[in-house]
Amino acid sequence: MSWILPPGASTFAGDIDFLYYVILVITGIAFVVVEVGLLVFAIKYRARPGRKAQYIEGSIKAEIIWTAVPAVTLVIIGLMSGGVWNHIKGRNSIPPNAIPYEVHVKQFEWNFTYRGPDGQLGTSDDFIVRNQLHIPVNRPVELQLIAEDVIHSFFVPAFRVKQDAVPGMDIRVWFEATKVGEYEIACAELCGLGHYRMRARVFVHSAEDYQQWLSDRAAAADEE
Amino acid sequence: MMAGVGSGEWGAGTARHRFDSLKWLGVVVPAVMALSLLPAPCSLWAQDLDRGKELYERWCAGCHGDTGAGDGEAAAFMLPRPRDFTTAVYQVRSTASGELPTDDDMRAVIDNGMPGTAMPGWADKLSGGERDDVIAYLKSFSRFFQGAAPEPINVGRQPGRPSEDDLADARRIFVDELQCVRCHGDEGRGDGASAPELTDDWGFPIRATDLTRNWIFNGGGTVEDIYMRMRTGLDGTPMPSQSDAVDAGVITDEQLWRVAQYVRSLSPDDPPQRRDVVRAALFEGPLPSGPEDTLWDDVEPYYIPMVGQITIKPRWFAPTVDGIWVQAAHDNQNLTVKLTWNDPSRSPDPEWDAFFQGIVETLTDVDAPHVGEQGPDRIGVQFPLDPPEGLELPFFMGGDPRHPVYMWQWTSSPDRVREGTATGMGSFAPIPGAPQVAHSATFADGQWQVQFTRVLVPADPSVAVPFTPGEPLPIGFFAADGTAGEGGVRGSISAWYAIYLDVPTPPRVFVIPIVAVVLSAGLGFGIVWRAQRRERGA
Amino acid sequence: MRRFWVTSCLFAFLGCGGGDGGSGGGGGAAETAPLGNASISGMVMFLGDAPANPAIDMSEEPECAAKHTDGPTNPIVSVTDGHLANVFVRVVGGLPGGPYPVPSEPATIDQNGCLYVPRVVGVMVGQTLAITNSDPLLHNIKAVPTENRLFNISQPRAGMTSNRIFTAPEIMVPFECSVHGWMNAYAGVVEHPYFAVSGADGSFTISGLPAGTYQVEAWHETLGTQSGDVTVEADGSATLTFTFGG
Amino acid sequence: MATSAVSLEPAAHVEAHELSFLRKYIFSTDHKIIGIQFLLMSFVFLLFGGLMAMMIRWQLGFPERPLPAGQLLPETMAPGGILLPEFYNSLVTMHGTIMVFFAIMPLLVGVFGNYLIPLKLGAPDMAFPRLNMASFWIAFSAGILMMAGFFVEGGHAAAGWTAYAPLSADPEWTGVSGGQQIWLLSIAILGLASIMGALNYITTVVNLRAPGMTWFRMPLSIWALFVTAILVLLAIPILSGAAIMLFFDQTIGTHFFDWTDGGQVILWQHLFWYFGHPEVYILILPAMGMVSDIIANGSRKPVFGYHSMVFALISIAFLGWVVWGHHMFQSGMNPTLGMTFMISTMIIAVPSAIKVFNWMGTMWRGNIRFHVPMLHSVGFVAMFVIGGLSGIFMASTPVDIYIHDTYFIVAHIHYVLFGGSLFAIFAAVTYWYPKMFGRMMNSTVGKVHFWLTFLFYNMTFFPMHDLGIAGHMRRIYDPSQYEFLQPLAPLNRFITVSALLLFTVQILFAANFIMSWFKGKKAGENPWEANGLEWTVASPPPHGNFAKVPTVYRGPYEYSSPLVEEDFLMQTRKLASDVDPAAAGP
Repeated sequence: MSWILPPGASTFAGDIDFLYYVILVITGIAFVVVEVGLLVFAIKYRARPGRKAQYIEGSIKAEIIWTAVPAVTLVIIGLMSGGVWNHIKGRNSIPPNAIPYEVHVKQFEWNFTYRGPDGQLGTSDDFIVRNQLHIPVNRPVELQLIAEDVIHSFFVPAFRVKQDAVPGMDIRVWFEATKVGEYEIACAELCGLGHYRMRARVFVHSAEDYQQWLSDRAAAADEE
Repeated sequence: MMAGVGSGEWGAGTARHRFDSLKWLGVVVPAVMALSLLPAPCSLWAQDLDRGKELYERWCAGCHGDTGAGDGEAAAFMLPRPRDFTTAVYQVRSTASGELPTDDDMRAVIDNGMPGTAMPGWADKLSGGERDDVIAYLKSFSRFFQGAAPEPINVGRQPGRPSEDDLADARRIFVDELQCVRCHGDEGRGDGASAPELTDDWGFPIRATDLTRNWIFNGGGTVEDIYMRMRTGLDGTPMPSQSDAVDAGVITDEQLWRVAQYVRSLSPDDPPQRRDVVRAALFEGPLPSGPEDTLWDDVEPYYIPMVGQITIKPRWFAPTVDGIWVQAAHDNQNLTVKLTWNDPSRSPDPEWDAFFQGIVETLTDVDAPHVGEQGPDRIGVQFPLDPPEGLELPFFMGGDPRHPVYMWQWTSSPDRVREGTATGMGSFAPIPGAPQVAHSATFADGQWQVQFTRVLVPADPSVAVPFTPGEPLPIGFFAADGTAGEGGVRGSISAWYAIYLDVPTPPRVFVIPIVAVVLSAGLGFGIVWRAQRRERGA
Repeated sequence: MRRFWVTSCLFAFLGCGGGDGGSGGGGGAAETAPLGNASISGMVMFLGDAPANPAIDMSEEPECAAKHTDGPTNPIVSVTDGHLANVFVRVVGGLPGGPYPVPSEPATIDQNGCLYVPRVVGVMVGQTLAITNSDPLLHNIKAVPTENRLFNISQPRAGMTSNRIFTAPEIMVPFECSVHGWMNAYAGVVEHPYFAVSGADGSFTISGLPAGTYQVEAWHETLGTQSGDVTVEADGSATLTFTFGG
Repeated sequence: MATSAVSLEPAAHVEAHELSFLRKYIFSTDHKIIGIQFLLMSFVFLLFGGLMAMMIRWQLGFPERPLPAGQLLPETMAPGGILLPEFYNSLVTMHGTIMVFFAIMPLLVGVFGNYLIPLKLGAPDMAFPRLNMASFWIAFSAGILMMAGFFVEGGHAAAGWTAYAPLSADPEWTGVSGGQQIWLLSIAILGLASIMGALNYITTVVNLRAPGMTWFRMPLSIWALFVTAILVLLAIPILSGAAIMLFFDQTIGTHFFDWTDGGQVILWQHLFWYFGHPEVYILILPAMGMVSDIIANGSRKPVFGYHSMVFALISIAFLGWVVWGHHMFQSGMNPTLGMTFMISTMIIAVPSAIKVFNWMGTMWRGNIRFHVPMLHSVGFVAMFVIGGLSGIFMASTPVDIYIHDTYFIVAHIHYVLFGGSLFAIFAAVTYWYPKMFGRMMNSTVGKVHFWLTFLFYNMTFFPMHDLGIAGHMRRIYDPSQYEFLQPLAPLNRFITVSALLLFTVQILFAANFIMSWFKGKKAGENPWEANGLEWTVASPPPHGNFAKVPTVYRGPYEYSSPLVEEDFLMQTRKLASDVDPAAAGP
């Protein structure tokens, strides 16, 4: 049993994890208060012969308190979340220097389209790698999710990134990896009988490794 | 056909075209109606000899010969021989012995063919009209048909279901009065005492029909058909007409019907169905000790159709064995397989020398000279040596160099089974060392029963196939009848089938859930019941 | 002449469906005789140099990649010295009416090394098509026919087999695997047994035909279709050559 | 129903006119019989849904292991006893569908709406008895149709109980055509039944209250059912409409959700959740109401802050309409909307909090009798709190990015619907059982059942939070496919075992329910010493409920009132100080 989030590897992890722990603490307190309260009352006020319960219809004061307190805390949580949410998914949140990728998502594959040597997407020298996303570390990347059949959801647990890919919608998601390494991509939206195996991998390279890989790959693409 | 009639009868050279067309119609319309409505004999006048000839030469002449003398190109490789139309002698008739067949009779044979011979049925290949034309042309081979109007004999109706006594009486007549057993044998398997000497009117050797396989009776397998064959005989064959016996009062017409019913009763109610998987039953107790063992009665038999080996030379077109019954059982140690097939002769058998010679002389062989003398009866069982990768099986006849097969080869004399591998028919390499396959064979009343037994796991899996319960394994068969000149690669073969050694569905699969449900439910109800008792107690 | 009558009559005798390889001997024994035993055999040629087949990136499917020693490519146009394989050849005209015997042996497609094997298969209406999975991973067989009922089934483990039967003729029923986008196969569903698929050497044989003049059509997934007429004497093998590309 | 004949015999003799068995117990217009019919039907579906859950759990706990007795399933579902992915998807879909639409919803709304509303309001029957009967039999046939889907070619619907288009819209993506269409039809038909029921409840509550039963003298259970009925009336038509649109997309080639032809994929989600979130409250409000009754009765105290409880109910009902978007934060919906939906969602948590604290307040300084219904009610509060609190994680959009569509959601929904609704249902069934069948359920067994259920329930669903926090996606057939999920296999197995135990102990409840029917201790008019009108009549109540129209003098929660000696004071009891309603006026 662990309520600790698995290690994150993107710039989002910090914010999201912080919020998570804040909420965890608050709800934890509420949880303890209520459960303990129930337990105590259950024992303390259990029926005893000859005793009569106290006739209490309510208490405006108490009710105001336990209306106001949750309301305030919740709104605070809401406001805290709002900022983070805008930073991650907001309309203009995508950094201008993000490397663009096209991701063609279909049952049950992720086809990542890379810019060719010309540094432009949508040109003839683009190349596609199936189920492998190679990105440089510490550099924002922007994925345009193009669903070709049904709804899928791009999910990288380590990056705290999840975004549905909806057919017919122009959907972009961005993130910035902070740790070199290899991470798993999962599909998080039921998309058919192969949903459970719609797995891909992200390879986070150091900047120069990434360039190296890119040129190798472009060369290979040329030969074909 | 309308065109045919039109041009044939009216189109030629008359002057007044308008009337022509009218007259043309006047004939064609009735003709068409006649064709569609009237039965064959009346439709004669609408038949077209030219087209009959054309069709005959295209489809029939190859076997029956251009002159209809039954001497077509392929005739020499066939037994029984194709019909010689010039003599107008026909086996399957509804007319008295020696009479000509009706058009219906001829049509019936053309439609259904002669099962067990080279004569296929044409019902689904030639249109009704075409077949009428062919019939017309066939009749033109013999002058006997000129103006003849053969009449079917009139027969009574079949009496109701036979009682035990009826059948017993019929059996008596079958044996004593009409002495059918002399040719057809005691069990009716065509192994009678005089079966070896039988020849047809042309002197070719001929088999006495195996009466236990009514689905290949010429002229049909129903009681009516059988009765009709007995009444009219099969002209050109040793099968006589029994009408005289009836007329002479030796037996009554009803008794003849009973005999027909008895003969019918020798065959299963329905022709055996070919199934792809032979299941080897799992025996808890001991396996059957021999072919006669009554334990076999509980084991389901599977019918494997066999056909002449016509791919590898020397080819063989007239096999004796056209079907094998297979039964199999195992006890997780040994697999035992019982093969049962009908063969009138226990080869080699001097009594059959004449028959053997007859066949050797009759069947000119394209591929290779015939063996000089009778060989033994043989049976072969083959399995792919290597587990088939994907779905690729060895060549179905003895495997091929890339896919060898593992084989059991049994011969009747010496009565022994050899175990070996083959990479193609005839390329049999015995496995050295002690044979792992035990067998025992019995022959009785024209029927072989051979039982093979082998341990599931062979000593050396590289040369012998292991049998794994629960995993289907391809299996194929080869059979040869020595007295029929079969031997070497001459004989009959089967396609690949599969044998499946039953595994017991682990009973827990069904038991555990039930037990679990019952237990927990019982527990639940028990608890409630006790609690309620206490409640009432309190 | 002689040879033909021999074979012809014994086919009639055996009553087997055209004597094609394994099934020939006894497989068809239960069925009725063929209409004839002429055969059309021929070649499918490819002129000019064949387009390169795309390489397949199997890096994320190690189990499959292992089955392809030299980098896996997608055999869309498979040409070996001028001979074109995976062409579906069938008789389209000149046949006498049916019904034709349906072979009891199933036609088969295997999924091996993340490819459909064979890529093109012919099957008769009513004949079973056995689809197996030889890979230790999930494949799903998705057929999107127009005349027949669509199906989309999974085979998560190796050794699984699913049987399907097509009820209407259709040229061609496309097969895909959604897990592996490159996997394609095509099944030609025909109502008569007179079809064949050109082998690696481009050769094909259609046997069991009655004499006559036939129109034969050859189909290729990317190179389109071609047709030719051929007349077979009752004595069998006429030859016919199709030429694609160039 | 044959058996119910036995239990209801006492009712028979007071019948003015004798009815045929068929009219009396099968096509009955008596709200009590219909309620019991709903009860039995829903229990059967509860069993089906449970069995499906067991299969799902088995697959997740022991992937690749043949399901026990799975060999009995056809090849198309589980060759060799090992589930196929497509069948697994059908199971997931149908577990959700059955549980939500054919178990919990009819149990709460169908059963207790029918049984309690007239009895607690002092009415002889529903306003429209025949409509009532029709609504049951339509719901019943919808249920049969829904189960039939398993037997059609291509298998049953496999697009999840949310049936997201386009997966559900085009057979090509799932291989399922007939099943999905049956699913849609069945949902549409069930919707019809629900609407009929809702109309009936609303009319009855508004028009058939006994003299003196003013709005604020209504028990909270009736308030909840009333509010729920309004939600049903407004929400269900949206689902039915959407279902029919999707059905047309499937059958006659319309393009509502077909993005390739000008349709809009995400439209389905908006329609579905615009119905779906009110649906969530449809599934919990009646539970809250009935639990309020029972906690007051168990604590022998008035409900703490009755009015604020009522207003909480109403505000939830209103806010429930403006939060549907929080199911779609990651769906590509305009992120600005995400903000608003987050705030509204945060706010809707407040009334729920109020209710929880008021329940605690009710117990505070009470004299708590822990009879079985009370145990389940307290269990409800304890579990509902967890469900509510875990909801806050999802309400916070950034955190939702991570836990959306993971097992955290699964845990959340089960804490609300199982820990919440189902515990309330256990409470309500045991509480009103004596009234329904004239006999008590055995309390010893009831207590054993409660504690075991409570234990195994938490063992099953609490660890799911941790699965979700580890990133475990929901609705996946074989977790072992992902490296980062492999360490969770032991936890999955633990959950599976707990789930099996949880399922097994329900046998106690079933046994208790069935056997008490025949052998249970006879119950008097008022076994719980409660105040409601239903406790003033015989158990079970005769046809027509009340011999004479009752008069109501006070609210339903006058427990331990100083005015009287004993610790309860029935609503109909006239004290010297009481004036007749005519004078008092509503």
